[in-house]
Amino acid sequence: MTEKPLKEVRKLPPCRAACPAHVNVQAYVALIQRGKFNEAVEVIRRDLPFPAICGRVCFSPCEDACARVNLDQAVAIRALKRLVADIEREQGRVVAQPVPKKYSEKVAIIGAGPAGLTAAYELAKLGYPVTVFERMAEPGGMMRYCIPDFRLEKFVVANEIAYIKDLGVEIKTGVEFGKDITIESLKKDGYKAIFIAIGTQTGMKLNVPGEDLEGVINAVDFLRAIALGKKITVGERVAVIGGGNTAIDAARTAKKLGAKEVMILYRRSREEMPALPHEVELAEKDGIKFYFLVAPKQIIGENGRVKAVECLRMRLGEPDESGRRRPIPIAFSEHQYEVDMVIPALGQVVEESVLPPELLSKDKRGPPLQVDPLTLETNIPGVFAGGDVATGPASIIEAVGAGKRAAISIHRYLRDEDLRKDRDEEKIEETTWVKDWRLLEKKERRYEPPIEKPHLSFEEAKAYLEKLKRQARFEAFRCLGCGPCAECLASMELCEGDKAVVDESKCVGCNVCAVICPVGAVKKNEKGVAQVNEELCKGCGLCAARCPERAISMQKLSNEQILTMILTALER
Amino acid sequence: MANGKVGAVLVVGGGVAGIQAALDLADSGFKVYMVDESPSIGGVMAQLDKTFPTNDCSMCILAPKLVAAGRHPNISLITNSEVLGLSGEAGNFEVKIRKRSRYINEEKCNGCGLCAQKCPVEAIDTYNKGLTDRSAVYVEFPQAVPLRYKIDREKCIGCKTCQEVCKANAVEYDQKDSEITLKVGAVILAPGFEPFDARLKSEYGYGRYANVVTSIEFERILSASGPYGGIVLRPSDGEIPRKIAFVQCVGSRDAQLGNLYCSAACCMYSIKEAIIAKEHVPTKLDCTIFYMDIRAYGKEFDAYYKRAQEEYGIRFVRSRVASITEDPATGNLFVHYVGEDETPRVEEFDMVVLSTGMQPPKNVEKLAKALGIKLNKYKFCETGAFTPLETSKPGVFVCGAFSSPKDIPESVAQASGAAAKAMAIIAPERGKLVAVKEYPPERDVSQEEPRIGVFICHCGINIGGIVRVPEVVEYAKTLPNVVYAEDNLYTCSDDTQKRIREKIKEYNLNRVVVASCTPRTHEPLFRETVREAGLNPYLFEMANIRDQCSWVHMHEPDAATEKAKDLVRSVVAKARLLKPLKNPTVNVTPAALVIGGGVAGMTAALELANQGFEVHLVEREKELGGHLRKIYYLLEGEDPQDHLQKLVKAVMENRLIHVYLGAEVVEVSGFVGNFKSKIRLNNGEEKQVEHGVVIVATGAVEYKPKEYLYGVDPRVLTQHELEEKIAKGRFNARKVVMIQCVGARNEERPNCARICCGQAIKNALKIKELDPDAEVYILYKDVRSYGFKEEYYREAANKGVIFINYSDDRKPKVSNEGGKLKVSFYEPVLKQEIQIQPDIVVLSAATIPNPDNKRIAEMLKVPLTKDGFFLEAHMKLRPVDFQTDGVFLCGMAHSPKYIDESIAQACAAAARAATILSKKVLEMEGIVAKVDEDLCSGCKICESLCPYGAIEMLEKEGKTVAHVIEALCKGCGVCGTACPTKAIVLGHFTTEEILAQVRAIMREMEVAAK
Amino acid sequence: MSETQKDFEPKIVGFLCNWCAYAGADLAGVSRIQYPPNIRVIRVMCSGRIDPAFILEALKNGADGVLVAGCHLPSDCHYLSGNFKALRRVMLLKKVLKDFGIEPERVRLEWVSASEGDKFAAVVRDMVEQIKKLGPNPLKMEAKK
Amino acid sequence: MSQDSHPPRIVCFMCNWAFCEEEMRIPYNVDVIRVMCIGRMDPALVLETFIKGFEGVMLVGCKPPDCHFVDGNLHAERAVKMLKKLLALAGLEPERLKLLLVAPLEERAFSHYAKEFSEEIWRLGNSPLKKDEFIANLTAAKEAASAFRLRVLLGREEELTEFMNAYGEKIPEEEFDALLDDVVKAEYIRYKIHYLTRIKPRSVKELAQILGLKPFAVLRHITNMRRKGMIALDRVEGYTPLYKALEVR
Repeated sequence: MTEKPLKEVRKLPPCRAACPAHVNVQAYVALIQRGKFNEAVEVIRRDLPFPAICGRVCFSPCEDACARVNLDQAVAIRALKRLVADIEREQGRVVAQPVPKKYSEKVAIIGAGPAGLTAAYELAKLGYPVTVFERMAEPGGMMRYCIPDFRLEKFVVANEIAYIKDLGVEIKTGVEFGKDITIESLKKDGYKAIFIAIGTQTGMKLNVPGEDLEGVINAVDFLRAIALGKKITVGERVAVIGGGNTAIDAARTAKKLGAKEVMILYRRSREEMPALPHEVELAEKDGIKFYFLVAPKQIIGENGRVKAVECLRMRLGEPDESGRRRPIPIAFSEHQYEVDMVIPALGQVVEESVLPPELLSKDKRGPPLQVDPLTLETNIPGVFAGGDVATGPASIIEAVGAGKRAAISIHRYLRDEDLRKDRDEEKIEETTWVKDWRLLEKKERRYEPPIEKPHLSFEEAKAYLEKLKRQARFEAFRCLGCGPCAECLASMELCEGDKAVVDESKCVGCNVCAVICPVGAVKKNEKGVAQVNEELCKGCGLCAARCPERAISMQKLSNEQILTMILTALER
Repeated sequence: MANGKVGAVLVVGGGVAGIQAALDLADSGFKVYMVDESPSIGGVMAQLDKTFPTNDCSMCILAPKLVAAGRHPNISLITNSEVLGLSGEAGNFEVKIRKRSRYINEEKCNGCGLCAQKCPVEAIDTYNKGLTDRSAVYVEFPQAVPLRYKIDREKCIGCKTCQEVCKANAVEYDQKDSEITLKVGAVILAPGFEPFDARLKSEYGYGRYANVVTSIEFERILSASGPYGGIVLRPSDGEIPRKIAFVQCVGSRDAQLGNLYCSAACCMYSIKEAIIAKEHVPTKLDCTIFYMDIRAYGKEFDAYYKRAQEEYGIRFVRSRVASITEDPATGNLFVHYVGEDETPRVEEFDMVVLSTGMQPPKNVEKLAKALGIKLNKYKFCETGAFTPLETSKPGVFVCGAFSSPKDIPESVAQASGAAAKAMAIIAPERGKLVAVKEYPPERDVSQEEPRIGVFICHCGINIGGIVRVPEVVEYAKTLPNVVYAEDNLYTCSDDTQKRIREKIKEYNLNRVVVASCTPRTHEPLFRETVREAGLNPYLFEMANIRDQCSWVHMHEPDAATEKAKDLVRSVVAKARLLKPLKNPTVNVTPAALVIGGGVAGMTAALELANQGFEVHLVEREKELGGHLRKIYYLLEGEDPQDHLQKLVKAVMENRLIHVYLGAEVVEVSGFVGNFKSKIRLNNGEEKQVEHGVVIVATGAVEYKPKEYLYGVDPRVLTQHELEEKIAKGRFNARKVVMIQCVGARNEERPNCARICCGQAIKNALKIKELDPDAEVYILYKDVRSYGFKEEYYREAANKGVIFINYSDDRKPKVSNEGGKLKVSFYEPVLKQEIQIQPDIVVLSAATIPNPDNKRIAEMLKVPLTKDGFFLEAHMKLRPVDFQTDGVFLCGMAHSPKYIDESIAQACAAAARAATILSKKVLEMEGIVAKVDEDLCSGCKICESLCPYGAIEMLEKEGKTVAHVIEALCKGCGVCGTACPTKAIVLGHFTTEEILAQVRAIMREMEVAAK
Repeated sequence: MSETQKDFEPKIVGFLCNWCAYAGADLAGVSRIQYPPNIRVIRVMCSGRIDPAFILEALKNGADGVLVAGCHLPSDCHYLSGNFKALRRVMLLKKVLKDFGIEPERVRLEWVSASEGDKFAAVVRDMVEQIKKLGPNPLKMEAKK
Repeated sequence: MSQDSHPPRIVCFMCNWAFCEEEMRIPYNVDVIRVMCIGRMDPALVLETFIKGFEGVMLVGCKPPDCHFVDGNLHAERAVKMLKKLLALAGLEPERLKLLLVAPLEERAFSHYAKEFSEEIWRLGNSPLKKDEFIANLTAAKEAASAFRLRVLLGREEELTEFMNAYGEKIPEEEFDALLDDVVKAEYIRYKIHYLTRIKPRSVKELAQILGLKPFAVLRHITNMRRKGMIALDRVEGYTPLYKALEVR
């Protein structure tokens, strides 16, 4: 039973609708319920090439949208994804088979970050010969160079990328776009479509006096240097400026490298911090101090080295266009922090120099690249752009989403189909069928990923893994299964989306079915006869069992069908 | 409301009496509000299976009246309600009524019955006296009016199934009781009676033994629509009983319980139940009735009693049943009674029916307090001997069993009487509050091609669930001349009526066919709608595809659909040939001719005069009074002579009443509304009068006995002669023997003369009053002192009057042995012949028909009974009407009766007459016969066949031709069928129309009309 | 019974008087008493209105049976004596039918009161059985030849 | 259904989410039929299973609150409670029907419960009913379970006892049970009468004797069956009317 393509299934459960990559959460959670961990990974991989990575670092919009939030707590979707991906990597690693080349047109992807690799992954699966050009020594982009090891182990990244390579994607590292290759050179080399996904590598400047003193290093360069293994001496007292995940990573890395005291200065309040709350807690646990509503005015140096940072107190005004409240400095509130190292972590920007001038958008305020938000086309035909380079710094999962959309556009461009036809993303409706919350019971979360890696003997590890698996399955049972039949492949023949059918001549309109149906899928229409809403009906069959006139039957698993099963069982 | 009077009447109680009063008032131009406690009208009569003495099916004669009351524009039914209070005075009352909630919206509900079919809860069916169950949402019986369902709030568990399945979404669980106040001019109480609760006679075991049932339960057992489908079964084991015992006077004539009165109707309905039981059982069944006196006092009752004994072999045992015990193994019952010969006896029966008496309605005190009326010691409504219809409060009248236990004919007569009394008060307001309907001008369709519209009903799923209605609609469209066809969820609902009117205009239809339920209940409704759309109402026909198709072929939807198509095709074929028919109208002379000036004649004349109608009162004697002149005192103590004087004075002084003494009516011609009569006056001249109605009140005369030495020995008198002697003080006998049933209950006159027992007891008590130690013996066959007169029978016995029973084969003998008067008779208890020498012998001579009846009957062309009294239209429900319209009957001319009963009948006759006199023009039914004079050969066959004398032979250009008096023609069509040259055609059922129907049914393809 | 008889569905025309027989048929409906659908009813005001010509017309047009139903004798008739006249006419017609080669049993006269729903259904059931035994209307057979 | 010759034939209807381990060892004499939710089992179908020949029926669903369809298991519970009453009326041991509600990822394997249940059934031995009596009673029970009024009450039980009825009141549990009891008993008896009078018209006495009821109770049922068009008088023999079943629409 193949999974129904997205455009047919307009109504998605909230989690899948919220995920930029539309990962079929409900399906893999249902598989986990059954303990079918490998099949679960396979389902994830259909939409997302990086299950393990996202299982660790994704900001999980799916959990925020999870319907269960109305009841107690969202289902631990990210944690479950991480567990199944790790189990698959540790126990039964699946080596991808190279996909036979169905098409001849060569596609060039510039940048081996999440966006580029996903586009390559998708196009490879479609049968295109894809080549990814990466400036750095290793592919992975932000995933490898920006996220510290304790959040995302390098071998995990390597492992996931290997899967993409096995599919037949050629990755050429050490090739710099704008220098070694340009759009014209690629076209000359026969690449019919180009996807620019170089992300945003350079950190944003503080633009305060004393920024270029010694001891001031941008967070991106700091983390990249460590990822490349360079030896970085860390000061006694380190101040990190900024509130995003990069700031937290930089602070915790600094702590781990021996800094005595590490503090984070953030100009807004704790609620507005873009970093994952879960990460902020870990930082606090590492002893990092947080100072809110402060912003650097200038960095004071002593003979060329940082000695202190002078900051101003802030208060929060009206929300700006990003929806977060604008910080306004309070006059004469200067105060100083004695530090010997300052790491600005304000976010990254695109290196415009690398990009050909005709791609750059005219108005400066918006994102640098001129890109069609839906089809990711640039103003050069055949050239597409996506990920952080088009949208500005964003999450990995959003980059993956962009990669997928790019792949579709490139595929249509090469097959010269209309790029825009029924691709409007917004029409995906979010449905949760829950009719009456009072009927549901609260169940607290049953699974949390271990904070520290336990040090266990082999046997202990085996038992520990079994315990984790059981907990994961119990957690999976908390999922309400919001969408229509989740094609969870649990039992193929049985619940292939069974639907109830009403025999209008028999129905007298007593409305018992509407009372019984847990999802409110069957209602009386204006003719006074019961009518089943195909999209909501989950095929449970309660209405058929209770219908006083026996006017409702199930399409696939009808009473007669069960009766024949009984009879065949008897002959056995 | 010129003089503060309101032209409306409140009728409390929807039984047969309430309905009759309401119909009479509504037909005479008054607004009627009828309040009934139960959800539908019909009262106890609706529960009966058959009625005596005609054995008519009770529902068949009651249903047309229910439907008439339900649909009458001037009658508003307020069911499921009770009267809270009454204020104001006669002519201008204000009544507060609480309308209890039905939990169903009365406007929306159209009685399709789906809710009751689907309701999961079963409750005791009180209508069927608990012998079976019904759903929690119910109507009492299928023909209920109004056919609106009610939810039994105690039983209903609120599962909302009925609300869901109801297509008219009429169920309202939050419906609350509501209070309404009405302005009325008069009030008529007809709340009926409450059957005696047989549990109080614990010795009979009712409630403990399954096979002991009350008489009304037995009616349900007998009824074809009852729980057992009309076969008599024993509730204990469903077997057909071999022997049934009927125990009389349960809860009546019972000093121990305080119910000293006799409930008047139980003897007769027990005999009827015994007869019908024998008919309703395929096996041999013997019935035994244990009685004290069989009180078959009414018209043709004794003949019925005799047929019960001889033809049906029903055994009558005169004895009071002591107790009943049960054999638990078989469920049979042992009746312990004292035999004729005073020996205690036990007899085994399969089943026992207790003839429970009548008691005042359950909440009578509350009602009495609310209305401010006095009750007598038995809590019935207090009335006077000469004012049987009036309560203690002026303007509030009473009729039916609420004033005293009585049978249906008396109730119906009292109902019409009370209507008359009410009319008298508010006569000037006649017609003011009545809805007068204007219709658009009638379109002439004679030149048009038939353009037929067909409306086919789903009736919820009653039809649509079985017959494929859309398929029938498509089929109807293929029929020639059908220009429009559609299906509706409920064709009888108001919004569909509006749709039909629109479609008639839109498609310029000139014929309408509706395929739905039975025309018997819905034809008037649709004819009204067709008329409101400007079409002649007779250009309409119905096909019955529910009661005679979908409901009876539920398992054969295909056959039912085919049948529905055939029925529609047949009715369309008839519709194609329909011609417009005009309702014949007759103008009415607002005057009445009353023949006979006795108490009945005078009362009727006065009532009509009080309503402003002119009356011609013709009395053969020289003075008014008739029989009343010879009555000097009454059992109830009031002075009849004083009432006679007052009555004569009122009649003579009333300027609307023309009295002709010593005069005789010699010729009456014409028909209802325009009679012309010749009266030969005292001085021999003849006077011609014109009038609209005739009231026959010729009274009756005392039988001059031939037996027991009457006329031979002066000491043998009749009761009247004795009364005159006592009144004139010429009475001095010390020893009196009275002999009952002289000249009655014999071969020649089988029926009882009803009033002689009362007279005998009256005179006996008078004698005892004058001389306490006088010896009075009464030799009787049955003492028939029914109703409250029973008390005086008991008083006489207590005062030493000796009652001795004699039977036909051992009649007493009166002889004159040597100047000594001797009476010898057989004493049943002592079992020996006894002789007495009384001073006088008094014969209770029967009251026999007025010898002049024969002449009057021929003159008015009205029938007589075998006994010679006048034969009314229907013994039970039309006691004061004749079969011929416009001629009415009251008093002893109908049959012997007491004075209060005569007065009640007189008022009734007045009310019935008023329904005609109150109209300037009388509209008759349109379906009448018409004669095609060229074809008529004058053979007179039709004239002889017509039961209504509606055909007369006329001379036209030298040829005798038949002519139909449209006013009298009832439209039965018998004449048309018999006419050899097919000269007579019955409207709406012409031969061509019926033949077209027959051909349409048989032939698949239909031939278009030329 | 010949083979055709088994699946031969007789067509019966019923002339019912409005006050008693038609009301009885309605009561059978109200009480949901099932009976075979072979009968098609034509309503007349009184059984006295049923003209022998109607019955002959029905038989001529292929009716396999004709039911005439009115009020019980002696006193049920709404028009006093209509049923007596129907009795006379149908008895006379039955004698004549023999000469036309039509079995008199095809025409049947029944008295049904307004409360005898069961009886009406039983009459229809019995009549359908009886006509099935008699077989189709001979006139129809000849017309076919 | 001989006791000694072979272990009892047992069928187990299992909800999709119960016992969803990889391999489920199923004992030889047990057959497992998967359904979407255990509430899905139509009571009439469960009785049909007995009629077809299974000696024991086990319904396996999820223990509250883990039912994937919110309250499918509670509906099943109510249906089984009613079915046990019907089985008792039909003369079959109610224990032959078992509702097992397990938590998802139940510790113990399914085979454990299956063995336990088949021992119970084995201990019950043959059912006391003779063959034709068994068919009669079970068919009557099945048809009673298909009666409109019984199924409406069963369907709305939760709504009426837990939330509120049309008048805004909550019907107390015992009151509703008593009502349901009466309805179950009445419908069973009526369909048993209907079954008995299908082939051969029978009298009230005869039916009372077969059903072990008092004749007046049977007569009362017959009046109600007449009202609903389920039965009609066939003929009268001597003084005894005989009734014949009518085909119910």
